[in-house]
Amino acid sequence: MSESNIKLTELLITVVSRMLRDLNHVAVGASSPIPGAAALLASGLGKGSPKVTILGSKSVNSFTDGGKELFDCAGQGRIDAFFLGGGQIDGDANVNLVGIGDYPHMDVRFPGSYGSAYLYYVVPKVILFREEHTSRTLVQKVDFISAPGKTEKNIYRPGGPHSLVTSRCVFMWEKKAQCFSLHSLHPGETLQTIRKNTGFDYIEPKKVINTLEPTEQEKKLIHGDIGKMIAEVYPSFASSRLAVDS
Amino acid sequence: MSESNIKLTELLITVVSRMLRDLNHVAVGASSPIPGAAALLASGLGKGSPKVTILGSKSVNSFTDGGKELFDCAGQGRIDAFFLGGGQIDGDANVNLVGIGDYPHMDVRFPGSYGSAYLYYVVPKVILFREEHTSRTLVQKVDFISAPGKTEKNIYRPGGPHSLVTSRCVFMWEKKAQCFSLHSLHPGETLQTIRKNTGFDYIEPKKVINTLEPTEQEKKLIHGDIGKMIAEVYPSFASSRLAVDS
Amino acid sequence: MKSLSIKNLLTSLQNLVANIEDGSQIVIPPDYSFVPMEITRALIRKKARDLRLVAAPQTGLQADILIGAGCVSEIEAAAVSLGELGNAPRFTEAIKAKKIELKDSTCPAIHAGLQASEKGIPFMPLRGIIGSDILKYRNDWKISENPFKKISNDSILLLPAIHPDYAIFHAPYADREGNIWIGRRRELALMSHAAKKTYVSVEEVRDTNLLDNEETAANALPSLYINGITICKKGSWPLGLSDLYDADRNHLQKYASQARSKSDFSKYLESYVFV
Amino acid sequence: MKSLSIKNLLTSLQNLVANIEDGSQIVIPPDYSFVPMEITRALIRKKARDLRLVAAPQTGLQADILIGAGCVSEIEAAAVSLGELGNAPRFTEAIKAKKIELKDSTCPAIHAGLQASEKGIPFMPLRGIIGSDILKYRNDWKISENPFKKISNDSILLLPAIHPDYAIFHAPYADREGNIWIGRRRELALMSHAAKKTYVSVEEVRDTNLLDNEETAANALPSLYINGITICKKGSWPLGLSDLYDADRNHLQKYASQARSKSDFSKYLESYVFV
Repeated sequence: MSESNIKLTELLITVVSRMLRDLNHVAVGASSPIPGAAALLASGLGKGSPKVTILGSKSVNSFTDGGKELFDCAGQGRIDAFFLGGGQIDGDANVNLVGIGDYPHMDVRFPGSYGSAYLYYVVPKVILFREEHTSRTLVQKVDFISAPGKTEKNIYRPGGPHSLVTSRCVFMWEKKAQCFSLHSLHPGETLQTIRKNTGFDYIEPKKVINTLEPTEQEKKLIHGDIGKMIAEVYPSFASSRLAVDS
Repeated sequence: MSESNIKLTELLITVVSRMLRDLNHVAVGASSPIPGAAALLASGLGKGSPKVTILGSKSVNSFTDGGKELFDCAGQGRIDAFFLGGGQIDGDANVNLVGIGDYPHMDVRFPGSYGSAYLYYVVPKVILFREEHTSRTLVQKVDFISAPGKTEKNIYRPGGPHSLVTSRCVFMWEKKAQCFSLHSLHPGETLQTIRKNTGFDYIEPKKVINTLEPTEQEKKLIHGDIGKMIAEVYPSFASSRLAVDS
Repeated sequence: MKSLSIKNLLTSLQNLVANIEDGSQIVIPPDYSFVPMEITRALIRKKARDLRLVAAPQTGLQADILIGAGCVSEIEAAAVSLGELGNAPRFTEAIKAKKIELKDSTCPAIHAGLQASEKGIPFMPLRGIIGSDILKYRNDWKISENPFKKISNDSILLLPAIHPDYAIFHAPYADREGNIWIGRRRELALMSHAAKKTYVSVEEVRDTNLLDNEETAANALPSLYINGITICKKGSWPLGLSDLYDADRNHLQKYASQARSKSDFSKYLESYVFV
Repeated sequence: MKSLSIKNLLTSLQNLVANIEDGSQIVIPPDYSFVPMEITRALIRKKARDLRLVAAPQTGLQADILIGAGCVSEIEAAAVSLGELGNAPRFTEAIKAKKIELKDSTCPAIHAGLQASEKGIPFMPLRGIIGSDILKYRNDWKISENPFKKISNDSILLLPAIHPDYAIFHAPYADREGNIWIGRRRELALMSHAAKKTYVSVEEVRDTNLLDNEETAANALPSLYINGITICKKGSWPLGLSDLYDADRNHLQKYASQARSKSDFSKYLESYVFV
């Protein structure tokens, strides 16, 4: 693994973790190692606040009511933040977890929508997370809306998008304007590299800050206990991206 | 306790138990010591077939999904027989578990309908059980229908009444005629005593048999292991009606 | 980092019931399932008023004593009874005297209403019930055509979500993380999921974590759903608690007889509640 | 008196899968929850055809291998994936090649459909989903006005009950009464309640009764819901099983790579299934 890859992983974990402070309960779904590590970092290794639930984990998961409990819990308003990825994400914050091309026999088939078509509606703070930041992944219009960023009035929707974190930058979702605005640039990125690699339009405010980098203590935790905990569910990730072997 | 009282108890338990043979699963609800004992007798102490579930018991109850499981299980078609009582029962097989007089501030208030308004619809063989056989309990028309014996066509109802067992006799529910017919007389009863003490009309067939009395082996079981098992949930009943102390 | 251990949840019995405002809707367990009698007595002592009880789905002693003590304005239940000891005297008296509002229901309807809240949905369909007089008096229930019907005129009942302010119960123990041992009494999980907040009394706190072991995890209601815990020895007395202690039949008989008259019931309260 | 002990339920693997007819709808657990891989291999060996899979709510290896072996005509799932090892190759290929019908869903919709069957109701409402393209392709789903709405035009999705012919899973053990240890994997109880019949493989039978002890009862799926049990050591391999064994990562990597081509997949079947 490359050192820059590890540095990026550390950065993304800390960026996301800072969005999770002061919440009561953060849940992390399938295929989400970096959000999982971030939640652990925010909560002090899953022992503090916010409470953390990592799907697929036995140690960081207090659910005892079966697979439905995550969704019931979210429906009860007891989950404050969740993460969604997507093969494609567009400027309306739509996410596509189903595939590219014409449904159903698509050119490229992704795994499927998981719980996105529900959780995106009921969890107040949904953080979109997609490392690959190219015009292939961040598109003008997704080929299939697994879960929409916007909803018609009168449709019950206490939840929705909060931000979009990529390997290049952080976008925030502007509730009023109903679009993304560029918030912070990761090391090495410029306003131009973002514009060039983003397939959708977004607001570019006058002040775009640099993404806050991890502290030494955060790095130590990430490569220590957090790495070990995340390796329970994501052994390949822990090994390849954090140099932690399970 | 009187000997005749014990004899009646034995008789009722065996009468009901004979209705339960060849079933897969019999459930027994609240305030039903005799049906509970009958189910245990039919199943060979709850260890054979039919399976028996006695609500409120820890030893004769395999449910592990909370209070709703009885109703879910019945809705799935996995309960073949259940028992309902009632402060009043009428000739349409309506049961009243709510009270006498004008609802809601009734002259006499019973505990309430429990699960009758559901189980009566979905359990194929519902045995009505009411010991007191007088024109006060077996009435022409109940004051409050907790659960109706008949239902309009097109209303989903795989279940319904099978029979009515009292301290005097057994009535069978005639599905075609939609009314009760007198089936068997307990010792000491005549066609006249039944007619005199029943507030509703019913079919009186040419041949009314005598209720089959318990065998010595059945009596032994009733006063032995069954008494002990039923005492877990109904200690007063076991003591006063079976002379079994818990 | 804040600690999430049970310390943040532990409080005194008095402080715990202080959280429960007059007028609250409270869901309570059936008499065989972990009834919080010590919390009930504390509610009477603090002179709680206008509580709206929801029995999950039936109740007995707990509701009867709260009603008798004047704490209750409304009760939704499938049944109220002292079981083998007969009718619930204070409940029966209060109905006759029009002192409380009664929402007669049937067991699976209450479970369904709680499950609707558990799932965050506004209503739940249920079979049966159409043709019962219960329905006549429930203006909050609706009949609808089954949109997936296979026959014509397939009517089905729709029940609104029951979303109580509080769930209360008493359990054998809490672990050091604030998870509550409920064993197979999963109606307590349903109550807790459906309610906005859950307050629990426990016999003791054990220095273990139920979720650390797959053999014990299924017994746990996670602390996620718990808002306050207090320690009460014999907190279900005179009712029983799982394998720990049986119901005190002599005392229950005494209650059943004393509760028949208002003055004897007052003496009962003086002897066993206001002490 | 017939005995209700486990003896009436125990059968051979071959006899167990013989009960599952071609064309059946089968609900299967997610990859982290007690996947019956040995039963799956036996289904392939008996050349099962036209199985209609329902993932509860997502799946991976089990569905991929069944699809690759030509056993599946339809799958309803919220996702099909090998997790960290990437897309499910045989599934992906079959979708492109139009070899199977796919009912794309979302996790809580599958849970809700199964819960509808568990409750014996024809449908279940669910929030969310309106506005997702999933809905476009689900003619079996309906939008309705919320009859309990507080605002006008409060639309809500109604999902039909999912009532599979069979539920199958693999568990650590059965007790002597035929109760199955499922621990906190309660989706297995839901699957079983919703399905008409349930067939289970277990690592072993233990001479105990889970329901005899309140400390272990909550771990049990009662034999009431079980129609057949077979004993298979390492019956979830190469997936893991609770605390008993971890997933065999090397083997899974091998699968993920061999399943990419049809011919290598055939070799995989010859090496690990038709043996």
